[in-house]
Amino acid sequence: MDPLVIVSFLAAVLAATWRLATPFIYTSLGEVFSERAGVLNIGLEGVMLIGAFTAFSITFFTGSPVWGLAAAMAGGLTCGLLFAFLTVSLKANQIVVGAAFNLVGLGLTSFLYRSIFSGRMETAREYASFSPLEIPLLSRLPFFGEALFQQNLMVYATPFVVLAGAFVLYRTAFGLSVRSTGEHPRTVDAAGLPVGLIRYASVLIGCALAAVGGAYLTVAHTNQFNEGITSGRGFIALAVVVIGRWSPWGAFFISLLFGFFYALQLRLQAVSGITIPYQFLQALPYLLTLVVFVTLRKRADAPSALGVPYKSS
Amino acid sequence: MSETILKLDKIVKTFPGTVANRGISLEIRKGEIHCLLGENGAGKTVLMSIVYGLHQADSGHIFYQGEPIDLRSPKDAIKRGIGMVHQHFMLVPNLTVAENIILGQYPPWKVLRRMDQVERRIEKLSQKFGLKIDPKAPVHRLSVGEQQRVEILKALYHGVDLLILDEPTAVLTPQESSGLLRFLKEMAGHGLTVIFITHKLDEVMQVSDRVTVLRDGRKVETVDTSEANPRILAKLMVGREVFLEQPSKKGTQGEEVLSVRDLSVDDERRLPAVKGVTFSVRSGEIVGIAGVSGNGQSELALALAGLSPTAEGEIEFCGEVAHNISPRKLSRLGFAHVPEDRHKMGIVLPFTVAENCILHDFDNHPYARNGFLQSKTITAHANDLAQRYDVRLSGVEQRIGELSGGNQQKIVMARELHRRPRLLLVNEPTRGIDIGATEFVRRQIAAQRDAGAAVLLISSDLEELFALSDRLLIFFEGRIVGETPARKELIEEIGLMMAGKSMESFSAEK
Amino acid sequence: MHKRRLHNFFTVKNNLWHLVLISLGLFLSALAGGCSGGAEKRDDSDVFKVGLLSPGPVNGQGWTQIAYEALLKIEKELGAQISYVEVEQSPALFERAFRDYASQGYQMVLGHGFEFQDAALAVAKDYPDTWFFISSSKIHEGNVVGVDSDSSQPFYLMGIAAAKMGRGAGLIGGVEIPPITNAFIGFTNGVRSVNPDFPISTTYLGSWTDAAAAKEAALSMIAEGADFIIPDADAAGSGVYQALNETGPGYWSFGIYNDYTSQAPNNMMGNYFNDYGQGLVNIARQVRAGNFETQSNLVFGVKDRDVIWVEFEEGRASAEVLESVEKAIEGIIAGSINTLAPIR
Amino acid sequence: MAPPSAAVAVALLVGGILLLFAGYSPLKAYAVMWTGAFGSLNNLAETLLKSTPLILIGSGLAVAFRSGIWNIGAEGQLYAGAVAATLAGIVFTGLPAFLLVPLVLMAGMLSGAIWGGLAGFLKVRFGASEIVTTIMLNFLAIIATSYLVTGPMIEAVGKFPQTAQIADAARLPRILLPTRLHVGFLLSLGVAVATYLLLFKSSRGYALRTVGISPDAARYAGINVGAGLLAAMAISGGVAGLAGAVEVTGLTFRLYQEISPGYGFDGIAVALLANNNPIGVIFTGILFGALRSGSEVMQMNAQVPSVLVSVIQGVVLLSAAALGVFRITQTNNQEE
Repeated sequence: MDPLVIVSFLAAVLAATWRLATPFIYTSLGEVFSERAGVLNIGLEGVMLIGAFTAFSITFFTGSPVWGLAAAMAGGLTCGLLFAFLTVSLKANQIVVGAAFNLVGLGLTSFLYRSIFSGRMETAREYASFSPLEIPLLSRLPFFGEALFQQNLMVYATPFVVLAGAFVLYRTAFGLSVRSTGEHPRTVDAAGLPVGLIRYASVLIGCALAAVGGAYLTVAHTNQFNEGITSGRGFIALAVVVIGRWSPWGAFFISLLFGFFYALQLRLQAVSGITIPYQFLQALPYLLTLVVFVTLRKRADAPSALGVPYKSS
Repeated sequence: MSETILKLDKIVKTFPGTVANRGISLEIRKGEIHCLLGENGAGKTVLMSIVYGLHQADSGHIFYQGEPIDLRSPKDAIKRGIGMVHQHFMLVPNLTVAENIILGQYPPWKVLRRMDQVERRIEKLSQKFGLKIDPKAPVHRLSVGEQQRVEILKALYHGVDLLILDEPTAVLTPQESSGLLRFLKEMAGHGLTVIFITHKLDEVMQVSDRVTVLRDGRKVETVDTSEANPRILAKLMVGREVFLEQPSKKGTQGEEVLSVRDLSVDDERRLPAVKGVTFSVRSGEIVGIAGVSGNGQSELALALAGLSPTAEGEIEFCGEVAHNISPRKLSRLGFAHVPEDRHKMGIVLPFTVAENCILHDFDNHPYARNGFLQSKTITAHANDLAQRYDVRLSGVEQRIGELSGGNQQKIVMARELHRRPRLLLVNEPTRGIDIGATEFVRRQIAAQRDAGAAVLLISSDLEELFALSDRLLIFFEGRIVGETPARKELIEEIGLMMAGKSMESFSAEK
Repeated sequence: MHKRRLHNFFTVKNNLWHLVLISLGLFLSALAGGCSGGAEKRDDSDVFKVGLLSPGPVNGQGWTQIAYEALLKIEKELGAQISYVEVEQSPALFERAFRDYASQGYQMVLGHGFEFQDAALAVAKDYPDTWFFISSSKIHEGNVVGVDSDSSQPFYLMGIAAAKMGRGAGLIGGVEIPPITNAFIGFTNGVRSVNPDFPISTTYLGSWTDAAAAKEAALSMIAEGADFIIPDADAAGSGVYQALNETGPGYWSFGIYNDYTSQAPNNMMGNYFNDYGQGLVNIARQVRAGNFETQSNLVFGVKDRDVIWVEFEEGRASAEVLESVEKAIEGIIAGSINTLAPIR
Repeated sequence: MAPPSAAVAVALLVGGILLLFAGYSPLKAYAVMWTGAFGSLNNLAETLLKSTPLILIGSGLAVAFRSGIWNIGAEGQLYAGAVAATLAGIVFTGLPAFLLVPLVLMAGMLSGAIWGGLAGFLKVRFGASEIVTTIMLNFLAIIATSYLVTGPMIEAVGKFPQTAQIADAARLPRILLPTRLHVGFLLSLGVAVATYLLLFKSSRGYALRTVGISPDAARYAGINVGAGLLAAMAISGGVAGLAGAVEVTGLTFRLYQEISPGYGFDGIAVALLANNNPIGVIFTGILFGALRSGSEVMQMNAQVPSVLVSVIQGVVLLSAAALGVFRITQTNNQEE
């Protein structure tokens, strides 16, 4: 291939990478908090859907994607409250509750979408969203111009949100207590800190960010909702957390990697002359996850108390 | 004397199924070292956890420096200058010393901007009190003794007036222990009040100003240490005269049953834990392994039991090569093992007593036929064991988790001993059980020896080792640093060896 | 308390009894309602009833929606009693739904997709009085009749427009199945009839819902130089229109099955309408009258001008383009153009 | 206390509120749902047909969950089983039914066991979290199936993404004509009983349960923990694969891209709700089968969107969790 073609090919892939990575970034960053505090939420897909639907409907009725985003966060917080109540206060099994969240998330959003929007199909398609903000001059840079300086606000925000997340986790007293809670909750208890409350807070952060990740799909990346729009991204985010070693920046870069695969997959198909079945490209992120497990050959250093309810003695 | 710093008034605390504290009243004076003495299960730790805010009393009042206080969490206690060093350390292994020390110190929104300042302050503190520690080291890299230093530093960093220590010497050598006791005395001299939970009479005599004896959730008495002696205290603690002199030690020793040559074993982190030990055990003798816990005894036990691979060396059991063979095969050769932590390994808590009785034999005739469990046979077997070993239970279909620690241990002993083993490995057999069960368990161990079994006894309780063993091997950092007859008069030498002085250097010093 | 919760399979027996009790309770409580509910439905045997098996949400946009709209149209124009059921994408469940409708006396049941074919065949023998229509199928066996919209024809027309006006085309499909691949073959043939070297690239999303992926696929095609991007991916297809809307004028698409102009008002060259409903109304009218018969499967194409047509937006295509399109329509109807000719 | 029944009641209540909100009459909707699930012989048969894969998968998952391994991958294992069964059913057309049917079912079972065992292997050998790997293997199985039916295994005549039909001799006999109920349902009951006996009455099951509660105690008892985990994954995967084979041989007779509407995920709920007891799974499987089956009829006759059933199933799980049904399964570690 012509080198110029390859360069433009890569530039376009890079631009798509960041956009496609964004929902993973938000969702997995939140899950890092949740798991660092010892709570595994496999219901991310359901929470993302609820975020996506809430953002969509509120934006539709208010005309403001900012309100939509705020509402999605509120929806995420509500999910988090319920999740934490069940798994932290009632010490219910986290896998069960997560699985239930996925069922309810899909069922509830689909049911409500039909109940509320069934008569408004046509109009439902038009509403404002976060549109790309071009940064003057920089966006004209060759190669990286589009990738870095021609995105929407929610995409631009990701490194800053991750930075903030890493700061909170590693540089604040709260973060210290979160990291301790997932590892050795009894110590946290003995230090006079409320284990339950810390887990509540972490789960709330996790669900709020998952909802933001879902909202991104309906008010930033596209401006529409459809049933099951998250298309399995919540599950990918779970894998991202593991491969990213439970760290915010790890989650960020692994999200970008998965975003890259996703973009490459869509892109390679369009290039004539490449006849790999598209299913193979689709399978790449999942295969990669398995390969990572095999090649690291080391027990993933998951928080030791992950998934174990804490019972003060 | 001086003023009262802490006053407890009729503290009652119940847990589902048990009453831990039945109305305990107590006064602690400022600047004293006050021992809380009692058997396991007497309610010492629970009472102090209430003072530290970990538990809340069902009824009763706490007065601190004259004021009634309401402690809802350790935070309240820490704020008032009450600190506690727990028996099981409360440290987060993947955090650094400094991070562990400031955990819970600041409101959640506080930005931990200058960790180096915190670290410097810790360094200063550690120099001032002679508790050497690197504040930047992650806790999981520290030895047990160092971890305890971190715990004490944590309390000092918080600026405590009242320090509670829960059995702090359990993990220390006698020399380290006396160092700690000296340190506490010095601190008390500076005005620190210390509450010292223990069941070791020597320590009480050595360190305390006054001692309160608890039994069965009640206060028996508070006495000035100067007016007490160990015999009186033991009587108060147990409620009757105790004759700690144990069954006779006359075994007829026979052939070599276990022989270990140049054995090395790695721990879970793949670091060498046992480094080339050689010893043997004959039938009809009890060999005790002494040492501060964490010096390779656990890894040795696991390797002997076929539960972890050996790195180098040989184990021979009844003339057969026995390293890296399965627990199953060992068991068939006549090996029985009472593991260190029965909750982790010895029993399956949610299973019934009957199910626990067949842990090794679940697929052996007659408990299983054609792959199916024979519930009648199993029940009958369990009933038989429970009766013979005096286990208190409502029925063998009761879940074992509902039994007391002593009765759980009796089930483990019963299961291991009824097979008439040729070699019995017992690891911390009486840890955490009441004195009645302790006596029973010790008698059973001695009876095995008398019946001709070879017994290897690992214990961090020197009293127990003296009472049962014929000879002692002393472990330090994965090596056998000495072998002595199990005579109490040698405690000083043994102590020094437990601290790493080998026999040669020891005799050289002398 | 906690200890009592320890697991033990003996306690499970209690739970089993509860389950038995629930079942009994449900049974009793529903008996009354169930019976009366059933009774309402019996004496309406002369009502004309039409049922639909939809492979996805009826508001799914695109493919699933056209069947639902068809059903509504039949209700409105013929006064039929209608019903639909969204069977999950599991062929194992289809047969039951067909049987339920047929046994309730539905005269006409539409299975909206080729995947319903086996199930309909299995049921049809038992219900000779019911017509089973299968969308995008070529079957004709007794009372099971395939009904197909030949989307390759309108896509052929779009291909002509793209090749005459643009620099390159991109096609974004949901999943690689015959209705989609056929449409894309038609498009390619249309393009080739104008300019054999005109670049076309194709991407399948592997999803009918992932609008974000569709959008990215469209954006990358634009980056590659395509200026006509056409989706055939149901709900996910909206992502394509959005990509065009954001990219700005000069990039074109067509609405698929419906009017999608509002989603990218400046980028719609036109809309491909598929009034499948009208086609079905035509059939249903005959079924109701009892005189429906056919010698083969049914295929709607541009010959059925009230069913399938492409409408260009005012002033966006030149007269020359429109003329070529009209000519192509004539050719297709006359049979001189085979829109499904194999691509070399 | 009756947590499971209370959980169902709460779920129906929540569903009812949603129905009211959307302008339906809950009582009428539920009545229709009931009739749809049990109202006639055919409806009953359809309910049992839907319960069949759920009972199978649930029984297998009960074994896995009791053994302490979180197999979230039954969906993928079902696909793996369906693919292998279809292949066997297409290739070995010459065999008589009494040979072919067992062969096809075994093929499905083996394939599911391998797919599940793969996650078990990754767990035992590399310490890979089975929760993550089984989720990944789900996606891989579904994508691979999509590739197979659009590519190498596509039917010869048509161009539809489906395989050819399996041989007549490979099809499961029906047991309740004129309904479609086939012998697979009886098979599922048999598997439930067999897994119950395995778990609670056999020495192997004793070993597995010990592994599930306390791996250390299991090692101490001379049980090979890794082999136990691998076996548990292979058994649950094999049974899920069998479910896939039963779907193909009993109902669809060929492979499609989407052979399961999420039975593998419902199976998790079915197993957990039955407290991982395979006998209980028979009842919870029928409950969930009835919910699905009834909701379809509810949509047909009352035009209530059938997605409601997901909400009801989810809320059943949530309220069962809240009521403490699942705390019964505990491990040694959680005891202090």
